Amino acid sequence: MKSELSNELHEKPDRMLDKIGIAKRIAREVMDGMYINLGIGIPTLVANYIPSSINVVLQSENGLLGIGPFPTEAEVDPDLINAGKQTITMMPGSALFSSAESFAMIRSGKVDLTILGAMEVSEQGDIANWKVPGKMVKGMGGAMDLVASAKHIIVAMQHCSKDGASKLLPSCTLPITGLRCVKRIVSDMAVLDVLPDGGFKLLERAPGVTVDDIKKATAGKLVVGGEIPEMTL
Amino acid sequence: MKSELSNELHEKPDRMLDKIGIAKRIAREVMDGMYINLGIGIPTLVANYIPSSINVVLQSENGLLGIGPFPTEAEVDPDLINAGKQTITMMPGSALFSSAESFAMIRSGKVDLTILGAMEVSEQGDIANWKVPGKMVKGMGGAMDLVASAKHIIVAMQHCSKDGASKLLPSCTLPITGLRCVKRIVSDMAVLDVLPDGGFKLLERAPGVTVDDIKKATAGKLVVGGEIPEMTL
Amino acid sequence: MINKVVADADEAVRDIPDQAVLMLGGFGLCGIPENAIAALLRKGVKGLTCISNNAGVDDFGIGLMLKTRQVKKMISSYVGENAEFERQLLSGELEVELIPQGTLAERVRAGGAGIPAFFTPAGVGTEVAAGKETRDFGGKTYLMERWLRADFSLVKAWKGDTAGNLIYRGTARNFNPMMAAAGQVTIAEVEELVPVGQLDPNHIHTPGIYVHRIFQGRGYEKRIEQRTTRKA
Amino acid sequence: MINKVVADADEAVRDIPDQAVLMLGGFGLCGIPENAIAALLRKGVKGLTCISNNAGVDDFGIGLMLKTRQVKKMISSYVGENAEFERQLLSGELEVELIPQGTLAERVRAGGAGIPAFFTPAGVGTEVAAGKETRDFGGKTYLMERWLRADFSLVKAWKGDTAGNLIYRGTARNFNPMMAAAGQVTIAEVEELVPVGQLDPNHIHTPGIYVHRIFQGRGYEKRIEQRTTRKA
Repeated sequence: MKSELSNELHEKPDRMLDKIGIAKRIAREVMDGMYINLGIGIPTLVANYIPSSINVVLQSENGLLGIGPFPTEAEVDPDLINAGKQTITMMPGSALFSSAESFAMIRSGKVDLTILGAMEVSEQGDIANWKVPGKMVKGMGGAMDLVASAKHIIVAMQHCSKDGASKLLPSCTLPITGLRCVKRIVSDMAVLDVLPDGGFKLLERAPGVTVDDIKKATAGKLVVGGEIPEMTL
Repeated sequence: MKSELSNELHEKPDRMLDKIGIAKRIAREVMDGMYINLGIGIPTLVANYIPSSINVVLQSENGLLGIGPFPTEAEVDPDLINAGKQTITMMPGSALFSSAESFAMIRSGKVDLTILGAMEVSEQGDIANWKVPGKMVKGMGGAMDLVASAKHIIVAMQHCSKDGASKLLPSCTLPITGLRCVKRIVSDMAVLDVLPDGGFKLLERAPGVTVDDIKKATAGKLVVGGEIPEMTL
Repeated sequence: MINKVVADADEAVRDIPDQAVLMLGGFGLCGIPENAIAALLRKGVKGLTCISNNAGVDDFGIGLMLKTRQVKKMISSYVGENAEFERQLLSGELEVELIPQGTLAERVRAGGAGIPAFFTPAGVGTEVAAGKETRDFGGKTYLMERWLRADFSLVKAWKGDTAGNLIYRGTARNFNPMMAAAGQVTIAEVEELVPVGQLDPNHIHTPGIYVHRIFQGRGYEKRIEQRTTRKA
Repeated sequence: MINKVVADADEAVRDIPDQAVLMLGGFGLCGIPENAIAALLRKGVKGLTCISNNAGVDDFGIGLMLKTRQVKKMISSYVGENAEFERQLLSGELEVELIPQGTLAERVRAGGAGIPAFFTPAGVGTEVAAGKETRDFGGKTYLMERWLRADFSLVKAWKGDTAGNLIYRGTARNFNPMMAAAGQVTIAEVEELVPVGQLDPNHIHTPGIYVHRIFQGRGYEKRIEQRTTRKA
């Protein structure tokens, strides 16, 4: 575990977690028996790091419960993709359904955990991840439905933009995806919870990252209490 | 045709149509390509008299498109019933679905014709068929949904109660099932249309029944114009 | 996959308390959870609110629980040929909310789909509309109806796997799929319980995510209300 | 049963006029009506409003109709990796209504289910809520959303019979069943058209009542957007 971690850090000279590191840390949030929706990007990687001893079912909002590993070349089936349009396989015990049924189960709270990416998160738990006015429009896809209804929401994100601006803000500057919905953030620098009354409570530091680094990188209200442990992956 | 009719009339000395006669007359309203929902009772009998040259699909609101004939003893299947809880079979090309899907197609107007029974119909086209306060409650079942959404509604009913009181009224005295929805009535005495501005327009007489008989038996506004032909079955 | 299997009906209903709100699948006696109803009779739980299209017949299905006075309230669309149900309703011994069948199906569907309210034309201008908001859309009047949810949903399927995936058969599907989705806890009984991987994912009617407990049912009677046959 | 078969895609789309409102099934390029889109390109019909979760990619699916400027407006949930779509959207050449995917699915479902409006929590507090009625149920805020219906729905299934019954395959089901139900005229193309009686009634995803025209599709490309594999 430790040696593996060191390897990661060698690959990432600025000491912060790479995408795989974030995915590995989030995988530790996964509990036995959960139904989980993984967003496009880093969240999709989380599946690779869930221990085989833990039984979970991955939901794909385009109509599948029971996402399996990527297919071998021989197994590739154009009729079987995930929400990121990647080819996938099905686990034994899978179920297929329509998009209406898929969001019925999301909206009624049957999905235990949603993991998704973000461009910005506010200290109130608002999230923005679908649009940069005038520049870029990805569309919200299923994200607005997921954040409005999931029981537990974890965001996987970069703490700062490429030019160093914090993405953990007092309030979002971009069009939001959902209000007061994010519960936990795993960034390349830290694990933080959004407090019910607002504020980012620092829970863990990425290996080698200091509390001061995190303070500088967090524009929103940061709550630091006691010793902040380094995360284990 | 004529001789068959005469036989009917011999069996029904009071000259009015029996249930089979009503069913036969309604069967003539059925057109090729229709999706049809048949209510419990006389409407169910209609299926027996649709000419085999006419292609229709019968909907059962408990979850089937494509009701076939009753089963032989050997074919009886407790998992296959119609809305009247009778054992049935399926036609080739049938489809099974849930009650939600069933009423989705009813509500969205995909069922072309609904045939159902009534205790009372008003000259505005209101229908009552589910409750006699303090005495009898059958429940509305699917009738309220059907009358609120079907494109065309034909009512199969007795013109008068056993004690001779008209069931075609200025307004319903019983709790209604739906407002201004009935388009056509086939009773044991006549075929009548409900006019858009109210009133029962007499279209046909049952064999041997006079216009005067029908006038006496109709408490609501009866509109009689020109010669009223005797119905053919 | 997550294993949802329990030993039998008694274990499945073990924690259903007095005063619980239940949904029970089935249309008439077709597709009813026979084993779970029998277990509720044995358990003697009381004061139940039962959401079910019908209440069985006098001597089978929910009708048995009416006789033992375990049911406080029925929410149904049809009383039909159940004499005891009609008697208790008319005498006021049983609270009864009668709602149009399509509205019942859609309210239950809404409960399982996270839709707290919707508009339907069924019942406009009738007793059913009493106290309900009406609204015009495109020149037609609709009623606003609320979702229905249950503490426990009891459903019956033909086949099921250990992960809770269900396949119904024939018209025994009826209300079962929506009720499976609308239960806080959903208990499924099946005629044939199979290991995961045996059911074609493309044929599954109720995905396992909706099902919390599943068991192999026993001794199904599958009674027929109106045995209607033609000559061979 | 009623025979719904037409010869081919061109015959199926023959009467789709300029300015029509269309629904097109599919998620990304998975389960899209390839033959019907090709026929619309040949026909050159213009000013279309297309309701579809995505707009294909630059050189396939609805993306092809964006290039030929046949589309006036898109109603979608995701622009994603379609550069031409994003360009036309940002330049204002194309009218675009972006709505949450679950809301899109449910609005289409409502259109096919005769439900003119319903409440959903998705989009509360966001741009999507602009101009929409909000309402609290049980302490949570919801938006009122209206149904979506189409002049023509173009869907793609795996198997279908001459009566219009459809079975989808894998995640190619996605929006197709709801769109089939929400079309004034629904056109289904299938990989395999079979006579009635060949499909198990218990496995049918879209009952034939929703389908007005069906044809045997030809030459499916079934392109893959993100071919992602593991080593064998």
